[in-house]
Amino acid sequence: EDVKVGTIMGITGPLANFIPPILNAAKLAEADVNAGGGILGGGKFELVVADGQAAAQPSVDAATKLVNLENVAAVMGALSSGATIAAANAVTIPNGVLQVSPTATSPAMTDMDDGDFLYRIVPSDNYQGEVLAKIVLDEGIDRVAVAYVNNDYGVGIAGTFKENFEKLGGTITGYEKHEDKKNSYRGELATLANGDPQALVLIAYAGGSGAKIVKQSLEAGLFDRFIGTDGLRDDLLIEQVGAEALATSFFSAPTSPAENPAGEALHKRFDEVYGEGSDKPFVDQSYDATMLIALAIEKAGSTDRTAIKDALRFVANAPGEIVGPGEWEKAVKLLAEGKDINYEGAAGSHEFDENGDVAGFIGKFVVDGDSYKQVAIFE
Amino acid sequence: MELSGILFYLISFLIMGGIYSVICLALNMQWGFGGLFNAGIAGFYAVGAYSAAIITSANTPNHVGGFDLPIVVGLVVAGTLSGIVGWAIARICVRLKADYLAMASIGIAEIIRLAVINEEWLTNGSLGVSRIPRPLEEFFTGRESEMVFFVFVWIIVAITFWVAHRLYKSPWGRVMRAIRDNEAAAESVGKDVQSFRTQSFVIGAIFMGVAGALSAHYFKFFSPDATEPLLITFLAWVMLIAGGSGNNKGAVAGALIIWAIWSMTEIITQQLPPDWATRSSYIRMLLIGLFLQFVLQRFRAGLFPEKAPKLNVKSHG
Amino acid sequence: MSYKILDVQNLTAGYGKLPIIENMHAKVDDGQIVVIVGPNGAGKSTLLKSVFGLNSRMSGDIVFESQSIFDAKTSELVPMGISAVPQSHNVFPTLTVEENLDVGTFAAPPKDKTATKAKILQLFPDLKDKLRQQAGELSGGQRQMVAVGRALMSDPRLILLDEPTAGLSPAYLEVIFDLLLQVRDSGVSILMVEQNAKQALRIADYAYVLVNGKNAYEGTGAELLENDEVRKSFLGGGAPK
Amino acid sequence: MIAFENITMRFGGVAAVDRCSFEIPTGKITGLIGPNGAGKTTAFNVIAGHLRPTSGRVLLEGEDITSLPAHKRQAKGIARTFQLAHEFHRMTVVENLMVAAKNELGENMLNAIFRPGQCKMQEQAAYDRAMETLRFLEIEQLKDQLAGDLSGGQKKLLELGRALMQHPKIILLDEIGAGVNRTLLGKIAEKIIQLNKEQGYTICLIEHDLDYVSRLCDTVIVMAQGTLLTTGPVEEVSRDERVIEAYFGGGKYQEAI
Amino acid sequence: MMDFINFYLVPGITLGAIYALGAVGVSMIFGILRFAHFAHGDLMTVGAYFALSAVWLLGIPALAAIPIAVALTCLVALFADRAFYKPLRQLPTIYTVIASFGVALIFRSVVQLFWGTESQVYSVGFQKPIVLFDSLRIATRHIQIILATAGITLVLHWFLHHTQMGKTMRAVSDDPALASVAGLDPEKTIRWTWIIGAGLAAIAGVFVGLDTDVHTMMGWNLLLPMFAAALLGGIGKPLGAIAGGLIIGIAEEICTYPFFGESLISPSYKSAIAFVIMLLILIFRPRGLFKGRLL
Ligand SMILES: Nc1ncnc2c1ncn2[C@@H]1O[C@H](COP(=O)(O)OP(=O)(O)OP(=O)(O)O)[C@@H](O)[C@H]1O
Ligand SMILES: Nc1ncnc2c1ncn2[C@@H]1O[C@H](COP(=O)(O)OP(=O)(O)OP(=O)(O)O)[C@@H](O)[C@H]1O
Ligand SMILES: [Mg+2]
Ligand SMILES: [Mg+2]
Repeated sequence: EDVKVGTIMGITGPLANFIPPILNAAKLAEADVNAGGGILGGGKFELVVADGQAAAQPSVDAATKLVNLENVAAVMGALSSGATIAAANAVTIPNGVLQVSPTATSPAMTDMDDGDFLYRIVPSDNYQGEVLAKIVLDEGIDRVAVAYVNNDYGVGIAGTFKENFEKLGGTITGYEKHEDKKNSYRGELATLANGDPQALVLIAYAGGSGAKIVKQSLEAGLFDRFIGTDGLRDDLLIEQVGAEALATSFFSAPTSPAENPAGEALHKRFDEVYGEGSDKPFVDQSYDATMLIALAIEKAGSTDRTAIKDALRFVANAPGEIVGPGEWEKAVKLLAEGKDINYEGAAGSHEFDENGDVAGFIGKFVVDGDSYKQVAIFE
Repeated sequence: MELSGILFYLISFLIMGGIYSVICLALNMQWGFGGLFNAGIAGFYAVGAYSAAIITSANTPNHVGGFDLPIVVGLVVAGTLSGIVGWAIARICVRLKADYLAMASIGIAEIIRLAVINEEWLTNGSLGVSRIPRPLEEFFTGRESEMVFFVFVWIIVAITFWVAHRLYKSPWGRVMRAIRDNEAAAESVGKDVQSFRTQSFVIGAIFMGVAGALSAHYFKFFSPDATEPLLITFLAWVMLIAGGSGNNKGAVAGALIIWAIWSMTEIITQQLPPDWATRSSYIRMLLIGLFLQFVLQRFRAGLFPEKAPKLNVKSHG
Repeated sequence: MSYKILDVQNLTAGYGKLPIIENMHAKVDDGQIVVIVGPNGAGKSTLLKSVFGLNSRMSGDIVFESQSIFDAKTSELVPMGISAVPQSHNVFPTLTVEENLDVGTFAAPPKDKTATKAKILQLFPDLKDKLRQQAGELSGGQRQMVAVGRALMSDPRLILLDEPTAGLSPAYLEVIFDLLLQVRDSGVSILMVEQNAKQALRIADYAYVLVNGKNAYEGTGAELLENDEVRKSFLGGGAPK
Repeated sequence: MIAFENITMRFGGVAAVDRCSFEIPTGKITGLIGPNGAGKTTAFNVIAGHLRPTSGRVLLEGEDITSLPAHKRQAKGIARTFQLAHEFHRMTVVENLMVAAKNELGENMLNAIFRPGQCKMQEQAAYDRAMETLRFLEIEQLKDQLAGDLSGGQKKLLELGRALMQHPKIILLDEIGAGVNRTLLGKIAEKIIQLNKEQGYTICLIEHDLDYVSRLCDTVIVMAQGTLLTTGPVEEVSRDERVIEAYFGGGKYQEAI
Repeated sequence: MMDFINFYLVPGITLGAIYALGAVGVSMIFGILRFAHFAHGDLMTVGAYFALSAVWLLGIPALAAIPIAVALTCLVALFADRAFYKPLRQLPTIYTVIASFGVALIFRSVVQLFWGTESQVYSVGFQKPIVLFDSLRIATRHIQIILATAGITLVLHWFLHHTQMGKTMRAVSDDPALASVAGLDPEKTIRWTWIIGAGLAAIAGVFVGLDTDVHTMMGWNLLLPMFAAALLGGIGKPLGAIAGGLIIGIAEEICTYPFFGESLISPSYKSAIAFVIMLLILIFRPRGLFKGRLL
């Protein structure tokens, strides 16, 4: 039986420049499923892409078209919290369709009464901020300035980072939010540089304000050491600033347990297929979300929407035999044998709690040549 | 795609369409009647949405309120507040010539947007306001609640239309048109131009606020990205011009038709080969842009051109 | 030996589809002042507008110096040697008086710009000390002067004037009419609409009376002034001077 | 009726009206004449409230109205026409007049929304008055034409009509004659006299055609370069050589009168 | 103090220069075609991308690519005018305003189709700034941008005040109907307006790319400040627009300088500055600093 799954992404609109790799990841998952013998006994697994324009109104519109016209079995997306929650409240929850967001990070999602239809596979920001605080202190850095982009992503991480960093005895010398689309951040940086911080904690997208800020602080000689999150951990950054300038910088990003080589494999494959981009933000999440949905459908054994929802935890959570990215065939076989499986993705092990949130692992990355290398894992 | 699917697509389509209809009617009161070029619709929409959200949502530590009050109260407050904001702006800007008023209102809308993102204590900033109720939620769930909300929205549309229609037919409307044509002359026949323009700006602002409130209840969550000017201000203008400014039927028709274009172009572009996923969305925007040009050039005066209301008088002798 | 400068042959013209003047004719000979009078709404301005390509010309023909301009574009006419002064909105409000005059020369530069300008300023001394003032701030009469001045800047061979003296005080009434005589004597033909019909007819070589978009009477200025019918119904009665 | 007390109106450098004082007597027809640029229109604009004088006071029946906005003055009974027609171009002729009618009820937004019935009667009345006025001006046939499409003269008449619709105490006419056909103008003259004699309107008109002025006006006010030159009965004034100098530039027009 | 110049003033001037170049076009189009051209930002984007292609294909530096970008952008603008704006000339300007919104969408989506959405740079890596008087640090590209803008301003001034086209433009902007009565060809004037507006927009676009990076939203994001600048300078006053641009650019940057130990406003309110200034101007000096036309 062929299966359609919808995905909502802000292909046009303010986030346009982040989307292509994220979408490619989802496509890769689609390809893996079909290459691995298809779904529901050889059926074709089709990803229907809809443009949410990174805003509530069009995302709702996109969702309703997917759910009602395309009649998809489940929905992957959207990216920003605003779009995701609006689409869920207005469409997927009332229509009883499983929705898994690869990136939505707003705490508001945790206590939504979503009839258990809404999931996300990024550890809610609060978690990454918390871990980042530890990582930084372990580096022996206890005076930092924080610059963060003023959207749900930046605000979320920065908030928890500040809180935990100070709780653990660190000092925040400067704490500034900024708008994503400005041309010069030198003013803010100059202010942040006062009170001699040892490094700049920068929570922003490389493709947005991130690269500009790093560039401008280096040019002006205001900061030479940067601490970033998955938004900044992007090949783009290395391209634009050069590796040696980032030698002392390090980054945090959701990752999966070390003993899961599938993640590495995935990145290799991604770059083979699409040339580059496996290090772009949210690529892993996008792949995993799609894969999880596929597995849930396979487990449900039909496109019955409720059954799919009920199957998700079964395939995602321990206990069960571990499967990872690119192991679709294996997973299908196990399910066929009636075995319990546990998907461990490239972006984490994805153990959903009762709210549909995941805890997950945060990796520490440093620049290595022209890309990034994971040097440690924190839980 | 089975029938119920289409039905529920239509319902959700008409909910959005209805919300836009309210905005369009409101804009028509400002531009169609009064010639006031308000390019800051998104601002009033945001004010309305956030007031409704804060008034009706459950209490939370993240921002003031929520006060957990009935939705009707929310709507009233939303209308009132954005009316007040409108009034404040009108006091300053209403005497400006059309295009200048446009600039001023854009500016103010942007300032409102920045305030919304930055004043966490009030709006919870970019994390948004959550747990916003919908009418009769406790009795209806799932798809039913969709239908209920659909009815709710269109009741509001009806009310808005009724108000707009009355105004349009009245001497008040006539004075507005006179002012639109020639201010000095209107003054010389004793019309308080300032006050008339202020009135039409405020009444428009009120309903824009209401529209904002409606969408807050529809999404049950409201964050800054829902106030994107492109999707509120710009779209509303397109709708009004395409439908026929100065004509209330046109306003509603325009809202539905343009929203249909906006929404249904995707159904077309989705037919493109799947590996065009991203490109098809760009093509869709291209289509929308081109189609807009077509509407503008083909239907010069809009689908429903403005026509002076029939004088309801009998002309004997 | 004198040939037609302008020959309007049973012209029908109006706005959009709606005809205002029908089968109307008018001729301007070399070096003539031809005046068109008639009640309000008769179609006088409409006639001028159609000669100048500003409204829809439906049938008939308009010949300027033996070449048809029936469907010539307005901007082509000035270089050909016609210039016009509309009845209202006839100055560029935010340009200074001087610039207004200059604009007159752009399409068809006169032989000697400074001389022409000097001539015009000496005809309208008032404008001298307002050269730097924005035309929009001028008094009604002053605007008229600027407008006529602009039209003359291009040394045209035919000018179309729509009520050039409207709102001019007697002194200027005289000035304008004298001016028009001078202009004519310098070999420029004039087709003008006037409501100050009496004075206009006095200087007119030939005149047409227009009623409801049709030719009603015509003849030399003198003849029409003598014609009781005409006097009673268009010149506001009164004995001939 | 109107006292124009030592008014100065400056535009940047230019003093359009310069320490000028005069009175417009009640119940009479007064002419305001003067060469182009004398400041006549500006004077009207000051009286009607379209300009705030730089200094000086305007009194209406002894009451200081210098600081009243234009629309309030109209409510007190000052109506004016514009030298360059100011029609409501996208409205029909009859609507143009109806706007001018005092129509308090229907122009209040709340009434308009909640009790349209109430306004209806007033509407009817306004309409009838409008038609009456159009008949009076003999442009009835144009009632449904867009004002923007009127001819130059027709617009002037429309302006007059709008002024009449307001039953004002005083009507200020700025060159109602310019561009109006002489015969029609003659008729208008009769109407104006009618309005004044029979209905007791006070009227002040700016006009360049002296025959016309002398036919209508009891007294004339002569302005030049923004100052008051003289005032008095037409015959006297037109013999005053300062006037002749300023107004007729000593031209041969004199014997015309 | 040096900090103030290095990190606030110079970036401010640079940003100002970019706004200025954009605002000139906005102002002239506003003055002559009488409508707010909402596609102007995306016209900048188009220009920037043309330059990008030139850089890729010919391997020339961005600055050298400017002429190409200018030429192509002018063509695009003239085409857009012909196809989308001209048919609406006779209608109320609101139609053209709306149309220009649509054109903005068209430009953007075409750019996205051809060049993709990922943000690009003309040259990778970062340059250490030149240090003058051992404390004044200026990036070469900023010097280039500022000087270029200054030059353009002079040329523009000459064009508007010493050529017939300059006066003609203002005549047409006053009263198109009368202009044609006076024998001027409005269309020709309009073409010139587009050429100047689009050319400068292209240059501005390239400058943005030089200063930061090139992406499909870059122009749209700069649009509103450009409008503010045009107003500030006075509509139909191109030179005013340049001044306006500089003022707004500088104000936007220095408003975060800790004059009194505390930075005046939170940086995330930066973009509000442009609008606050704009509002003040509208209220207290509606014809802008340089007495532009009142529409
Ligand atoms: N733009 C237009 N559209 C439609 N009808 C028009 C237009 N302009 C004028 N008319 C009508 O055409 C008729 C003639 O107008 P025109 O301006 O030629 O009169 P006129 O002879 O110049 O009168 P006046 O002496 O008052 O200027 C009038 O009835 C007028 O209503
Ligand atoms: N808005 C303005 N700005 C600057 N100067 C002005 C303005 N309005 C009028 N003026 C000047 O004031 C003087 C008087 O103008 P006004 O219109 O009152 O003259 P007028 O007596 O009506 O002349 P006319 O009989 O020609 O209409 C003129 O010199 C004119 O240039
Ligand atoms: Mg006429
Ligand atoms: Mg006057």
